[in-house]
Amino acid sequence: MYALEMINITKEFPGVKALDRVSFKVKKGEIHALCGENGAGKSTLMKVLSGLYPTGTYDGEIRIDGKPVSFRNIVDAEQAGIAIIHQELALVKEMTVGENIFLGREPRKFGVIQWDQLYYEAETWLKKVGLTISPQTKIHSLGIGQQQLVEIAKALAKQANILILDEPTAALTESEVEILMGILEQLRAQGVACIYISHKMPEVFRLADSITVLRDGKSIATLSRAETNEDEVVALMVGRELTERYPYVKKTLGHVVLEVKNYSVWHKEKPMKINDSIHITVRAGEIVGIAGLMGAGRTELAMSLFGAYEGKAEGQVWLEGKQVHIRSVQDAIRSGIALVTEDRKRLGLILGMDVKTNTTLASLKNISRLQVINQNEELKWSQKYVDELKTKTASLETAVGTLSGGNQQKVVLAKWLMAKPKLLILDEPTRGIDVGAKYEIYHLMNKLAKEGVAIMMISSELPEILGMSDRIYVMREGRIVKQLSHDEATQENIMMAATGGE
Amino acid sequence: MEIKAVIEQQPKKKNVFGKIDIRAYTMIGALIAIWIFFGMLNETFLSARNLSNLFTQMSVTAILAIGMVLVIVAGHIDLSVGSIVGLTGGVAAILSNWMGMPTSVVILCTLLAGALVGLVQGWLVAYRAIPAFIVTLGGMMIFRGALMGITKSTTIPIFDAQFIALGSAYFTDVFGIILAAMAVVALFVSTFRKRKSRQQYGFTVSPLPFELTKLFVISALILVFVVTMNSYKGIPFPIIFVIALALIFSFIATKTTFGRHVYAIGGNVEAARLSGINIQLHTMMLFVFTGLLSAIAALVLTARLSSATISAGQMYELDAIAACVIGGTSLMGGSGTIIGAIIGAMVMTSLDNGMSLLGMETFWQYIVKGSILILAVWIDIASRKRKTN
Amino acid sequence: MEIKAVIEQQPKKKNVFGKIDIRAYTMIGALIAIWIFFGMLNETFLSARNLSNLFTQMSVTAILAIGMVLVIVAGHIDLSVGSIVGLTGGVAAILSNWMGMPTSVVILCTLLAGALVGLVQGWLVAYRAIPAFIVTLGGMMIFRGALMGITKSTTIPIFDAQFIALGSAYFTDVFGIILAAMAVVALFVSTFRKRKSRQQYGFTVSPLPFELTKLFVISALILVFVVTMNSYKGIPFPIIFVIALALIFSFIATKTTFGRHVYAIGGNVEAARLSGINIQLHTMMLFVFTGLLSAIAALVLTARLSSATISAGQMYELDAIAACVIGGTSLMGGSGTIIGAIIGAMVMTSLDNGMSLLGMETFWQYIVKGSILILAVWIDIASRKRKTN
Amino acid sequence: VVSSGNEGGSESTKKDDDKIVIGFSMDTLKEERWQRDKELFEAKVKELGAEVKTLAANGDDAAQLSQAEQLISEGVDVLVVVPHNAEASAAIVEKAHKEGIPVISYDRLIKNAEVDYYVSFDNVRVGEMQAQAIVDKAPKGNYVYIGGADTDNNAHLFRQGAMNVLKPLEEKGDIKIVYDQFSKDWKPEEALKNMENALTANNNNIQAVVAANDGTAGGVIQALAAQGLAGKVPVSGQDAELAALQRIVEGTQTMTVYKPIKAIATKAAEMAVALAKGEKIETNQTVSNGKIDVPSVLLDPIAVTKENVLDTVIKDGYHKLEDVFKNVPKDQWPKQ
Ligand SMILES: Nc1ncnc2c1ncn2[C@@H]1O[C@H](COP(=O)(O)OP(=O)(O)OP(=O)(O)O)[C@@H](O)[C@H]1O
Ligand SMILES: Nc1ncnc2c1ncn2[C@@H]1O[C@H](COP(=O)(O)OP(=O)(O)OP(=O)(O)O)[C@@H](O)[C@H]1O
Ligand SMILES: O[C@@H]1[C@@H](O)[C@H](O)OC[C@H]1O
Ligand SMILES: [Mg+2]
Ligand SMILES: [Mg+2]
Repeated sequence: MYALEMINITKEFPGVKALDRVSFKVKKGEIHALCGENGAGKSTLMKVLSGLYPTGTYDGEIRIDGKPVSFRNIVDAEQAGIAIIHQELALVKEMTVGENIFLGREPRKFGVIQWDQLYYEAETWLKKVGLTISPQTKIHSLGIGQQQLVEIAKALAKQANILILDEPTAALTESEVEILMGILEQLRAQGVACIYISHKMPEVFRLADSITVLRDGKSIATLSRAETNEDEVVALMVGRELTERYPYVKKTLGHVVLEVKNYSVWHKEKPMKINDSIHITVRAGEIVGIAGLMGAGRTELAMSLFGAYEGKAEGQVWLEGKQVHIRSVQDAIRSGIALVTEDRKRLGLILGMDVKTNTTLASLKNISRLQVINQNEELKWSQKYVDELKTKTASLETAVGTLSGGNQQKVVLAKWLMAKPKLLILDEPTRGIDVGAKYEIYHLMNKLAKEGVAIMMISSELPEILGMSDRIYVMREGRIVKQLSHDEATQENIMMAATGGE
Repeated sequence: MEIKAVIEQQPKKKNVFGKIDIRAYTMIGALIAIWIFFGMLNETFLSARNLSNLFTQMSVTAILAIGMVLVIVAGHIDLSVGSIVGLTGGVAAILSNWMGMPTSVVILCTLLAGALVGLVQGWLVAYRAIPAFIVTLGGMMIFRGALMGITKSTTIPIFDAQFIALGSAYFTDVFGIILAAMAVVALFVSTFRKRKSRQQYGFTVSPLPFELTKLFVISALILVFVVTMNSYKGIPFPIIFVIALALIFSFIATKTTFGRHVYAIGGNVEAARLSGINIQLHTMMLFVFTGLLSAIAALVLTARLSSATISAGQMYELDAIAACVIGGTSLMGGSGTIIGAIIGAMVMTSLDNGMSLLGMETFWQYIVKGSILILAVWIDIASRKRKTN
Repeated sequence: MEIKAVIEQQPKKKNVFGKIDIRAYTMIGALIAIWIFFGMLNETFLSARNLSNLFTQMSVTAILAIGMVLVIVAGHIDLSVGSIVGLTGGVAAILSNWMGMPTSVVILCTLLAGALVGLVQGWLVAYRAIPAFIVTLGGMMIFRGALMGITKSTTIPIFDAQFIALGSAYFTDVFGIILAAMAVVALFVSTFRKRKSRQQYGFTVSPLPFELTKLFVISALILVFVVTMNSYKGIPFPIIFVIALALIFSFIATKTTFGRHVYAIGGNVEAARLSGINIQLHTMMLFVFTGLLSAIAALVLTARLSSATISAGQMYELDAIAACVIGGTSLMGGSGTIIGAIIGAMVMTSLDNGMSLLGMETFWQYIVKGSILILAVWIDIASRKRKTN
Repeated sequence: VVSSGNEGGSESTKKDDDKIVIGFSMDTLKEERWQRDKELFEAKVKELGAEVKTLAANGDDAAQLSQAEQLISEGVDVLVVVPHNAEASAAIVEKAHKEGIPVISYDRLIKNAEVDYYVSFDNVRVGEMQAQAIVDKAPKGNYVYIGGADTDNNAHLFRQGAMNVLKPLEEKGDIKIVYDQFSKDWKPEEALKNMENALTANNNNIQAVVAANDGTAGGVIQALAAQGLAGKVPVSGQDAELAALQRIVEGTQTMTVYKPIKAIATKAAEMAVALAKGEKIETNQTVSNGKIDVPSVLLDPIAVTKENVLDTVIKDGYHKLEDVFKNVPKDQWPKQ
C-alpha cells in the first residue's frame, strides 16, 4: 500500500512539456529521494502534488492511501496531509518568525489571532529544528540558512503525513544539515512519507530508502538505495557516465594578483566588525577556496572587496602590486575584479531581460561608441559565451527568468567573463545546480585559471572546496583561522577550524 | 529556561505606544514641534476651540487614510477615494433631499453604494488582475462623471437636521466623560488580561510598575483630550467616527487573520499564496473597505457642508496618500500602521490650519506644505540611516 | 554554424515596428477602432483638418509621456510634471512679456529652469533616497505655489510672434515633403547599412523582399501623413517636436548605454548595481529629463494659448501616466516603450476630440474616458493571459 | 447624548479690545480678479480704521468651512464670505450665527441660509450681458457657447443667463447654437481645444462665440486666430482681465464684463465695518435665496467694449491706460 501514487502525470507550459507521463510512488514511512538535472521537472511534479497547479491544469491521477484525490488549491492539499517546503524561500520578511510559521493557519478564536498561543507553539517548533531565536524576531534579520530552518519548522508545524522537501539544504551548513537529517529520521519512524529533492548525492545516499530519477520530464527509474550507487544515479540523471566529479588540475601559479592586508569590514547596521584583520593573497592562475560555516562573513568580505557592501572597510587592498581604493562597483570593475554573487536571481540577473542583455550588462562600454551600443557586437559576444559555456537557451532573446538554474548561472558567469577580470570572485557558484552543469562550471574555472585569471571561490560545499582549490582559507566569525594547501586539506581539518572545535 | 532568556529582551523594544513604525515617532515629534511653533506665533492655535476645529477638520482625510493604509500595505493604491466621496455624498443628498428618506435609510444606502463601487473596483483588481492604479484612475473619472450626471451638476442642500448632526454636532460633556471612563477601564482590563495570558504560557511580562506607569500616562492623555474638548463644546461627532474607525481597523490590522494576511500579501505575495491565503478575496475586500470608508467620509463631509457639491472630495486621494506616507506607510507595500496614518493626517491638517490662522498667502501655503511633506520623509530616512551607520 | 541557428529565429519576432510592447499592438488596434467609430458618427472626425487638430492637441500630453515612460521604467513616478509645465510656462511668459527677452533667450532660460527643478527633485530621489512619489507630490505643490507667487496669480499674455509660432505655426508644404523625403532616405540608408553590417558579422538577415515591403509600407505611411497634413495647412509645429523628441528618446532608450541601464535598473536594481551601473546618477538624470520635457511642453502650451495662466498644466501628470500605461508601460518598472506612450496619448486625445466633436455631455465624457482606460488594459491583460494559457 | 453646540459661550473668544476685526473668507485667489478683490477690500477696511483677516480656500468647500471656523474662533466681528459653493456655505452662516457673528455674502449669494446681507453683481445677469453684446454684433448665424468649469456652480449660472437671451432667438430661427461645451476647470487650453473642434466641425462657419470668462475667451481667440478669424467673429468674456482688455483694444475680443470690483469691495467693506459698529445699513432691494429674502446691494456689472474702456476700467483705476494700450501704437492711444 502506497501513501502516495502519482500516475501518468503530464504538465505542459507554453512551449515546454515539463512532465511527460511521470509516475511516482511513495510508501508510508519512507524517505524517497527525487533526483534529476536542473529543469528535469522535479519542482513541477511537487507543485502538482501540493495543489499549486490545481486539478485540470495537468493530466494524470493522484492517489493518497489508494484513494484518488483532486486538489483545487493549496488548502485542499494541506487538508489531505501534504506539506511542502518550496525550493525558493517563501517567507514574509517584514513579519516575525512565529507569524511566518503559522501564516495562513494562525490559531484563532472568532477570527482573532491568539498571539500567546501562536508564539508558544512556534517556540516549540523552532527548538525542533535547532534554532534558538525568539519567535518574535523579524525574518529579515536572519541569515539565509536560518530562514531555511524557519521554512522547515513551518512545514513540520503542519504535521503532515506526506512531507515534501525541495532542496532544503542548499543554504544549510553541515551542522544544520545534521539536525535536519535527525528530524527526517524521526519522522520516518513516525510513519511520515518524505519526498526529498537534492542535488547533493551524499545526502541522498545517507537518507533515502528509494530514489526516483527524472530526466527531461520523464521518470527514468526508481531504485532502492541498497541496490544502487552514486555513479549509477548520476549516470541515469545525465544520461551518460561522468568519470570524475571534481576535475582538479595542478596549475602553474603566476604573480600575486590580489593581496588583502589587515582588512576589516564593519556591519552596515550595527557597530560591530563582520570581518576582522583579514589577510589573503591570490595569484594568477590560482583557485583559492574560502570555507566556513554560514554566517562566517564570507559573503560580506566578497561584497566589500567588490565595493558593494554598505558597511565601511579598513585595511589595504593591493591589485597586481598597486594599492587600490575601491569605493564602488564601478571602481572594482575598472580595476579588474568581478563577483558572481551567491543569490543569482536577486543579485545576479535581471530576470525579465534576455540572455544577450544580461550578458553584456557589465561591459556595455566595450561594445559601444559614444554611448551608442553596437548591437551586432552585442549579438556576437553573447553568442560566443552561449557557445563557450554551452548555455541551453532557445535564443539570445529569451528572457533569463525562463532558463533553468544552471543555465542562469552560466549567464551570470558569461556576464563577468565578458568583463575580462583579473580576479574572479565566485560566491557559492554551484548552489542549486545539477551535477552536469557543475562539472561544466568546474572545467570553466580550470580553463580560466590556465589563462591566468586569479579565482577566489567561496563555497559551503566541502567536497567542492576540497576538490577544486589550490589553497584553502577557513573563516570563522569573520576571521581567517586557517590556511591549508590542496594536499593538506581534509574534510576533518576544515570542519575543525570552521567550528573552532578541537 | 531558554524561553525566558529569549523573551526577556522584549520590554526594551516594546513601549508605551505598542508597535508604531519608527516614522510615526518622528512624526509625533514633528507634530509636537508644529503645534509649539504655531502656538507661539498665534495665541488661538492651541485654544480648546481651535483644537476642536482642527480635529474636526482632519476627520475626512483621516477616515480616508485609514482605508488607504491597508490598500497600500497590500501593494496597491486607490486613486478613486476622492471621487467616491463625491459620488456617495451625492447619493446621500439625493436620497435625503430629493427623495425625503429618513437619515437611517440614507446612511445605509450610502454605505451600500460605497461598498458596491469598491466591490466592482476590487473585483477588477483582484480577479481581473488589472493594476489598481489603472482601475482607480478610471474609477476617479467615472465616479466624478456619474456624480455630475446624477446631480445634474447642481449642488444639493441637506435640510434633515439629524443628518447634518453627523458632521457638526458635539457630544455632551457628561457623555464625553463616560466615554473616557469606559476607555480607561477597557484599557486596564485588556492589559491585565494580556498579562495573565502571557504568564499562563510561561512568558515573562514587563514589571508591574512599568506597566502601571504606562497605563496611567495613556489614561491621563485620554482625560486631557476629553476635558479640553469639553471646555469648548464637547467632543465633535466626526472625531468619534475617526477614533472608532481607527480602533476597529487597527484591531483588524494587528489582531485578525484578515489583517495579518493583508500584510503578508504586501510583504511577499508569493509566500502568501504558497501559505494558502486567498489573495484575490483579500484584495477585493480591501477595496470594499476603502469604498465603505469613503462613503463614511462622504456622510461626514456632506453633513458638515450641509450639502453635496460636484467638486466634493476632489484631490482627497492625494491628501490621504500623503497622510499614510508621512505616517510611515511604505509605498512598496508590506508595512504601515493606521495610527501612523492618523498622525500623518493630523500633521497635514495642523499645517493647513496653522498657516491659514497666520493668514499666510496662498502661494506660500502651497510651498510650505510641499516642502514639509518632503522634509518630513527626508528627515525620517536620514535619521534611520544615521542610526544604522 | 551554430551562430546562425540561434539568430535565424529572430525575424519571426522582430517586425515592422521593431520591438513594441504587445500592449502597444492592442492599442494600435484600439486606436484604429476608435477612429473608425468616430469617423462613422461624425464626418469631420477623419478630415485632414481635424486630424491636424488632433495631433496638435495631443502634443503636450505626448511630450510629457515621453519623459514619464523612462521614469516609470526605472521604477519611479513623477507627479510634478503638470506643475513644472505651469511654472516654466510662467517663467517663459515673464521673460518674454515683462522682461522683453528675445525668443531664443526665453527658450534657453525656460529649458534651464525645467532642467533645474528636475535636477533638484532627481537629487532628492537618487541621492537622498526619498521616494519619488513623495518628492514629486511635494514638488507638485511647491511649483504650483511658486507659479502663483511669481506671476502674482495673473494671466500673462505673450505678444512675441516668434514665440507664439512655436505652438501654432505650420511647416510649408514643400518643407513637409522635403522632411518626408529625408525621413524615407534615412530609413532606407539605415536599414541597408544595418543589413550590411549584420552580414559582415556573419548573421543572417531577413529576406530582401520582406525587408523591402516593410520599408515601402513605412515610407507610404510617412507620405500619407505628410500629404494629409499638407492638404490642410502643413505639418503643425508642435507635432514636429513630438516626433523629434520621440525619435531621440526612443534612440536613447533602445540604442544607448544610458537607456539600457535605465531598463536594467527598473528590472532589478540590485543586479544593476552589482553590474557596475551608477544607479543614483541615472536616476537623477531621468528627473532632469522629465523637467526638461515639461519645459518643452510648457513652451508649446504657452505658445498655443499665447499666454501663461496659473492653472496651466494642472492634472497633466495623470494624463501622461495614463498614456504610458495604456501604451504598455508597466507601473512595476522594467518595461515600457516611448512609441507605446505616444500611441496611448493618441488614444486619449482621440477620445477627447471625438466626444467633444459629437457634443457629448461633459459627464459622459468623464465616464467614457475612465471606462476606456480600464477596458483597454483589461482587454490587453486578458488577451495576454489567453495566449500564455 | 448629543448637543448642537448652542450653549457654547459665544462671547468668550471675542477679542476684548475694541478694535474691530473683519474676517474675509475667500473661495480662491487663483484668478486675477480675486487678487484685486482682496487688495481693495483690505485697503478699504483699514482706511475705515478696522482690521481685516483674509483666508482663501483654493476652491475647496470643506477647506472654506474650516477657514471660516477659524476666523470665527479668532473672534472676528463680521464675516464676509465669497462662497465657493452657494449651498455648501450655508453651514458657515449657521456657525457664525451661533457665535453671534453677522455674515455678508460677497459676489456670490449663499443659499438656504439666513445671510444678513448680500453685495453682488448678478451672475445670471452677467451671462445675459455676454450673450446680448454678441447678439448685437451678430444678430444671425451659427453660435458657439464655450462654458466654464462644469464643476463650478457659477459656470451654470452664466450659461443660464446666456441661454435666456439665445434660446428665444434660436426658436425664432435667427441663430443656431451649433456647439455648446464646458471647459474643464476653466482652463484656457480646454477652451482652445473645444473651439478648435467647433470650428472644424462647422468648417469655420461660425458667426459668434459666447465665452464664459476672459480665460476661456483667450483660448477661443487663439483658435480663431489660427483660422484667420480673430477679430472677425465676436467673442465675449468676463472679469476685465488685463490680457482681455488688451485684446479688446486690438479688436480680437468684443467685450468683457467688468464687475466694478472697486465698487463692490468698497461697499462690502463699508457695510462690514458699519455692521460691526452696530449701525444700521440701508439696502435698496432684497434677493430670495431659497430661505429668506436677503437684504441686498446689487451693483451693476458693466459691459466693456472698445468704445467705453476709457470711461470704465481705466477711469476706475482698475487698469492703467499704458498697460491696456501697450500693443497699440502710441499715436492711436485715446486721449484721457
Ligand atoms: N511557470 C513556468 N512556465 C514555463 N516553464 C516552466 C515553468 N515552471 C517550470 N518550467 C519549465 O519546466 C521545466 C521543469 O522545471 P522544474 O522547475 O520542475 O525543474 P527542476 O527539476 O525542479 O529543476 P531545478 O533542479 O533547477 O530546481 C523546465 O524546463 C522549466 O523551464
Ligand atoms: N541583511 C543582514 N542583516 C543583518 N545581519 C546580516 C545580514 N546579512 C548578513 N548578516 C550577518 O552577517 C554575518 C555574515 O553573514 P554572511 O552571509 O556573509 O556569511 P557567509 O559566510 O557568506 O555565509 P553564507 O554561506 O550563508 O553565504 C552573519 O552574522 C549574518 O547573520
Ligand atoms: O469671475 C468668474 C467667477 O465668478 C467664477 O466663479 O469663476 C470664474 C471667474 O471668471
Ligand atoms: Mg526545482
Ligand atoms: Mg555567503
